[in-house]
Amino acid sequence: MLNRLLSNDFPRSRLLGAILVLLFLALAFQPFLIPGIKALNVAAKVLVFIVLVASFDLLLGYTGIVSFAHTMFFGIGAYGVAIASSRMGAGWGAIALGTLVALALSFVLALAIGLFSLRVRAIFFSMITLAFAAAFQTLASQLSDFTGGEDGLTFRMPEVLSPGFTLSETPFLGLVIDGRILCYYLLFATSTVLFLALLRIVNSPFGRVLQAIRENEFRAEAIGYRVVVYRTISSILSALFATLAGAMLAIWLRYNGPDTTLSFEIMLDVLLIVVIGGMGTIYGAAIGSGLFLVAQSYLQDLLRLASGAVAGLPWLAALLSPDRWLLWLGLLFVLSVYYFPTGVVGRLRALRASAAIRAPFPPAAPAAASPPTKSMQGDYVENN
Amino acid sequence: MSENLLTLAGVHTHIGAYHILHGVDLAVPRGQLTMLLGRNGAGKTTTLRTIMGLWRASQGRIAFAGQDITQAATPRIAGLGIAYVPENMGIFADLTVKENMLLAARGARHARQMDDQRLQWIFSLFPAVEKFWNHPAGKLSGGQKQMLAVARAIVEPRELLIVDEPSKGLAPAIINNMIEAFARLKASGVTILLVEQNINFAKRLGDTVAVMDNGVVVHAGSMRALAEDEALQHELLGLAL
Amino acid sequence: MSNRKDFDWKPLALVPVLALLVFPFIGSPSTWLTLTVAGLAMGMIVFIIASGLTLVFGLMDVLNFGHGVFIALGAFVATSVLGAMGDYTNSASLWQNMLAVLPAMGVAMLVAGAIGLAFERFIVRPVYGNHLKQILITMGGMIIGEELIKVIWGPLQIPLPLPEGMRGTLLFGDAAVEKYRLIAVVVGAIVFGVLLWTLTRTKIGLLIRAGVQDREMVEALGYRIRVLFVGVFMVGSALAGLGGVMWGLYQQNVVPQMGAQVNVLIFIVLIIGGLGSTTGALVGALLVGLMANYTGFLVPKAALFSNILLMMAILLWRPQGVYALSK
Amino acid sequence: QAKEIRIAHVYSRTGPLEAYGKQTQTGLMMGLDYATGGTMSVGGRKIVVIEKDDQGKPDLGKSLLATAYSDDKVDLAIGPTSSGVALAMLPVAEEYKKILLVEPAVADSITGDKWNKYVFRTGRNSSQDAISNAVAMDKPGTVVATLAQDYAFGRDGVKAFRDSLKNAKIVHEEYLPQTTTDFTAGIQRIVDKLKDQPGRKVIEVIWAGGTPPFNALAAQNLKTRYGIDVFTGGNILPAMAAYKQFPGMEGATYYYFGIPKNPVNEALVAAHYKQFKAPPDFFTAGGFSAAMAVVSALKKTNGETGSDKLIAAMEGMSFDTPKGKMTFRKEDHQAMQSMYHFRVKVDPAFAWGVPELVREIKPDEMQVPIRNKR
Amino acid sequence: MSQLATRDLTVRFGGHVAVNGVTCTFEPGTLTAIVGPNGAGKTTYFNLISGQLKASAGTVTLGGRDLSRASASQRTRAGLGRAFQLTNLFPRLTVLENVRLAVQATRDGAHRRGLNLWSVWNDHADLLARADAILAAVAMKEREMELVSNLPHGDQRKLEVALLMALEPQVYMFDEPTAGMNHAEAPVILDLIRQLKADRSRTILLVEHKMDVVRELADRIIVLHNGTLVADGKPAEVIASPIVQEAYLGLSPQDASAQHVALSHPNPAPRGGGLPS
Ligand SMILES: Nc1ncnc2c1ncn2[C@@H]1O[C@H](COP(=O)(O)OP(=O)(O)OP(=O)(O)O)[C@@H](O)[C@H]1O
Ligand SMILES: Nc1ncnc2c1ncn2[C@@H]1O[C@H](COP(=O)(O)OP(=O)(O)OP(=O)(O)O)[C@@H](O)[C@H]1O
Ligand SMILES: [Mg+2]
Ligand SMILES: [Mg+2]
Repeated sequence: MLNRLLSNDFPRSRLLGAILVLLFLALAFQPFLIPGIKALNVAAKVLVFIVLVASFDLLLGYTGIVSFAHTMFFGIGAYGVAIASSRMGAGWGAIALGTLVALALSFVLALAIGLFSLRVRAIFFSMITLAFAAAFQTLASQLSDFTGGEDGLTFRMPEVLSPGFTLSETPFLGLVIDGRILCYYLLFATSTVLFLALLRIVNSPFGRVLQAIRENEFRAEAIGYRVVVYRTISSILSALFATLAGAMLAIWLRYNGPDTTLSFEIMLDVLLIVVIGGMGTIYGAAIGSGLFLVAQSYLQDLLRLASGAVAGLPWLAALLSPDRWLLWLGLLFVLSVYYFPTGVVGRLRALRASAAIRAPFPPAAPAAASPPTKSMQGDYVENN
Repeated sequence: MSENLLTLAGVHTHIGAYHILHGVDLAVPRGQLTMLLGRNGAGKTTTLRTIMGLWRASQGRIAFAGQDITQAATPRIAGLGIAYVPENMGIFADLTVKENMLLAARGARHARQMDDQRLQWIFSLFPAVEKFWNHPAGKLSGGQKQMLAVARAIVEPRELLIVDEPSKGLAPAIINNMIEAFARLKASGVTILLVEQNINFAKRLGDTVAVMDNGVVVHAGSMRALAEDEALQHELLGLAL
Repeated sequence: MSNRKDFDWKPLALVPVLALLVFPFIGSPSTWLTLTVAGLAMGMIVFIIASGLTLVFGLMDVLNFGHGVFIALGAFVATSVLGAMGDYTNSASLWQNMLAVLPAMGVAMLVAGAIGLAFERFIVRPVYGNHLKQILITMGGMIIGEELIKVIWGPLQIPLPLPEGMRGTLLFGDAAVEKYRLIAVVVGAIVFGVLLWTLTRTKIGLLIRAGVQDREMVEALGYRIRVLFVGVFMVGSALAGLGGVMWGLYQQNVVPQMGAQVNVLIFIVLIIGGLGSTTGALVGALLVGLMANYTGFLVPKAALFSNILLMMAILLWRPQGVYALSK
Repeated sequence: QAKEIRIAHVYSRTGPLEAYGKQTQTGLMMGLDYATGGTMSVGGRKIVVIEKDDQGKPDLGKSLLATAYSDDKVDLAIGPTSSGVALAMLPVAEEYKKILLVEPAVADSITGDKWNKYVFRTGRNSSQDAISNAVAMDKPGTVVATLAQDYAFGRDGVKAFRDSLKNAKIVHEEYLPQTTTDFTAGIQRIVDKLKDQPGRKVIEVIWAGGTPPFNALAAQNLKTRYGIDVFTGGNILPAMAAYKQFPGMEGATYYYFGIPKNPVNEALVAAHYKQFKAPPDFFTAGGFSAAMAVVSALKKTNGETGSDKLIAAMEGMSFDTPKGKMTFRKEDHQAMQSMYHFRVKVDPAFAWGVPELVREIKPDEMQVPIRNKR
Repeated sequence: MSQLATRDLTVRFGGHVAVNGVTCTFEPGTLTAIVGPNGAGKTTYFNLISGQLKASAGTVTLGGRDLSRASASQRTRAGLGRAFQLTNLFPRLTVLENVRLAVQATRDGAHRRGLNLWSVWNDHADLLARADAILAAVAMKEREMELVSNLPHGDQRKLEVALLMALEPQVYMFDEPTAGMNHAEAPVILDLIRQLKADRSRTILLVEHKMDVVRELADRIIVLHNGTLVADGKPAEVIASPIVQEAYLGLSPQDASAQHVALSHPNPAPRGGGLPS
């Protein structure tokens, strides 16, 4: 049963398994564990990011495509719900319609991008997506009649999901179950289902082919896989999941604007989470999201304490100033690419020699040990 | 004649978590051609790479011309007068054949400054090098690349020439040329260390021989002695030469 | 590069062709001249800020998303240097101004180069040969760099006034050309010339390109590639610093985010030019500069997307950019 | 001892508007200090300010405000820096039924169609900016071309400006992308439209953040070549460095430390010089005004912080600020305030072009429309 | 019977004609060796047949079906399988996974060639079993869990052949399968090729420079020289022909009688000048 749910892709490390179970339980009982709006907001964001990051990992870690336009789909999902809800008024119909239209739009765009990506070199592609993402964000703020421009859209959700709604006045386990809590559990369920679906996809025969294409596109084509088709499907799938994540975010925030879902900063966060968690492991998305968002939300508080402690040393205090939280995040970023090339998940798995299990993808050997030999990776010279 | 230009004593090499060489002892006598034989995966390539400093020896000592090079950096090792042809040929695919050659000619800043006489000799051995002089090296055929790799190693005189499987993929006519080239080089005083699977090659050229298995040298001696002792061949290489 | 027997003129010809094509739509010759000269000069400035990245990418195959930080750094250093040389900048004599601007450029290039050294050592070195990691880690580097600039110079916008003698316009009939842009053309031409010469006339270019493909082999040939890589990266960073000074003086103010702001623009230039080609970067920059002015004048709504449209059009013509390196 | 009065200040401590946000915070603290006579308490209750960094992100601002109201139990909130953040925050104030005093976000809709009764604003809105500029230049025989950023703020600003011009005539509206760095084409278009017009020729620049077009305009020597003048609003001091190139440029500003003559402003300038060895700026004055508003309201309620009490106290309330007297209009809770028609003088002692007062534009000279629905 | 045929197959690179109007048919049940000097166009010919390169002119047909416009993957699925001269594998996947992917690639039906998004990969036990069997056949079973990038060169060559086996094509194209393989290992591959030969429905093309191997295995030899097909026939005849003797084996006509010596004990035939002093 668990086997089927996890698509036979077990954490393969006791510690990793324990962390995942802990994360799951923490998210499942969050409203009862830590009271307060801030904690609930962080937890909800973790749920959304698990889906968003996992969908990006399908593209980056499994297919080897570096796209900076992923937030575009995230934004489309959020705008879908936002525009439908603000035009049609609060209601499930608006959510459903908005999500569907967004999915359709994402599908078309991802298809176009997927086909386009084959015309240009991989590295070109990532720079081009960067330009596109920027243009799309500008477009979203230009179409202000639709999107509310820079200011974004504030809208309402169906009664049951609104903070004003309460299930019953009597607290359950010390907590009054209001619309916000219900909304949280809606996200929780959606996130769990989508996560398991992605886990299944990467462990399907299709997922394996994606990895083969990532490793050696030329050879994959030569043994009979139509790279175009697989790549395009992967782009589309990852776009669709990101769209759903966007819809989830909009439902939770009851607000959407260009900075909220389309900004480059979000893209950076997503990249960072993938790296910290471990590329090419869907579990990494979950762990990374958990770690990163909690750190991000409480980093400033932490820094405030730290800079207070070293107030005597002006230089250090300036560096530790809570205003410079990004500095530390950037440092974390660099260090994790440096020291955790395989992320938390890769590290934990490596702790345990995985020889006994039929593990088709043990973590790659540390990059430092084997300098890249051109004949084994990258652009293949077709002759011979 | 029996002075050793290169000696390895008890060399161990680790690659990541793997322990590949388990104490290699090897002596390459000056002015002679030494063959390094052994089945696939015996550790021949690893030995050569360790000599060049491309892997670090974790134990043991490597000396070249009286100098300890165990911990030296690759450029310094090469600078002492060693030319190396790696197993994967190390062709710079995006550069032209000419540029590949020019890089190996350390003294020359332009193609014009390369030793023309020597070039002509190389062209006569490996006609493809001349024919594709201005073509990107990546477009060469497999055998042509192999020719370029060897040509590049001999573009300037060096004291020691280390070659990993020079004959693979070459047509018989070119193999002959290559054997000829190594013989000439040896005659001019160059010391040569070859890893080779082609038995004719080994028998015709080898002065001394070392056979590796499982990361150690299991036999060392003169080529002639090995060639005459069929039982030993069977034991070491699983075949008769 | 040396097997470029016959030079490919087509991309270079695009620039005058574009200028001539739009002429009938603009109508007035003086307006056309103003737009064209301003656009070309803008292209030169863009070329200067992009040149360092082209160099680093073309030779070392390192995609430095943190390039923008060096641009910002150069500009901030310039504010400090020029701020301390008020006498020279307030003078109306161009020569006096030069005495302030040239040292500012020099110091900016030195500082950017030195920081480039550290950047190479701590950020880029572990990820040579791996584009994905390069993208990630240099982005991390960019965040850190930007924040450090804020720590040193503060998060505020700092004015960087153009020295007196470089202000104003020169009139050609009814067409006006800013003096500063002409200065930029000169600087850009010098950068272009030096780069091209180093890359095509010396062995350094060859060595580095070879080192990118197979670093071990270059070392086995006896070259200390690491030193070369560091050197090239430093030069690339220094050029970015120079670009920062030029850009800062053009904008006359600097903000820590300025590097990130020009990143997309530089990438577009590089893509149009063909990754790593210096001539390509020049053509790309000139085209971008012209296109921006022409669309800005003719169809302002489209100006926002003019770069992207231009890039798409070029990629449809040559998917690898106008001057693709052999690949 | 009575319970403390908790105030949240949600603003951009970091992010693109970091510079503005920090000024507001400085002004707010100075203002509270001044208004409470250095005691930092009203009606025996201590005032505590809790800072929250919205990083310029609306979603974050929204959740921070909710956190402040519910977890931190603040009595009222001040901020934020950006209009986008403010608009996302408005419904939160309504949900929690607590006051949000907007400062310095400028979008009209904050006190317009997105307004709710918990929202007050001490900052000026875009209309006030635009109208004051119109009032400053509105003379018969003037032809105007506007130059603004192509997004809602720019377009709304031009619209408000156009609506309040009575005598001058707009002949061209040029909108450029927010991120424009090369203004050649835009200026060329304006020049082509203006240069052959009769009468006084003016370009009205409505520009916020980014790279303003002043350097480009100055470089073109429009005054000598075509007799074209440039008009614009005020800005923070570093941005006014560019004004140095326009001696004689006119416009209307929200605040410049040398302009208003009143005790409150003198106190602000003195305190600021004392602490920072520099004059207060645009947003410092705003923060100070917000503090004055809060303390005045609390004094009226005697330190009580019930939202209904506060609203009752604040509607129609007048209070002193560095800009003189402001009044919260009953209808939409927008603070009515003076603006200043200035002319730039170049003074080598200052790093920026110094705006000198031409005349104070009193609130009743500006018909600021009421756009909210109650 | 599915017969492979090329007609006027030509490819130009700039001015250089690498394969020049090669017309040839290959019958099932025969092993054809393709020999020729380095750079003669053998690999390029393979590339044209298997679709890695687009021909400038000419056609490729398999069993009468025209494949000239088909992509490489389509041709593989139509039954053209090929191994590469320079190893070209999935370096960061395990040996087993490399083979399993190849097995899966041509399986239709339930496997849908891997276009199956909703089953778990190791549910398909039949594929794994097949991959295991192939690895056993090339004597690599004990290394199946290793990453390909860690394999020594010789084992990578064997894996290259294993991947071709896994495709079970109609036409097997081997490009110097034993290059860089030692004398203990090469027989494993040669045995495999012999077994394939026994299956009379398969067509086998073999590029090989080792003449003893060619002589033993080939039913027929064709010779390419400068991209042109210059000889075609029974091994003994072809090897004896002057063009092979001279252009390929590097023997002057006088040496022709001593060819068997040359083949097993290559005789240096110095050309050009000696090493300059
Ligand atoms: N990068 C690496 N990581 C891990 N193991 C390696 C690596 N390179 C080589 N090995 C292992 O080291 C052993 C020796 O390999 P080596 O390449 O030296 O053999 P060889 O004698 O040259 O074989 P061949 O004749 O096939 O070229 C092999 O078992 C191989 O698996
Ligand atoms: N993509 C290409 N561009 C330009 N020239 C090419 C290309 N591919 C092959 N060639 C040329 O075509 C010729 C034939 O090459 P091919 O690889 O087919 O030779 P081959 O017969 O397989 O030789 P070998 O025995 O050395 O492998 C060579 O001269 C090579 O340089
Ligand atoms: Mg080897
Ligand atoms: Mg070949």
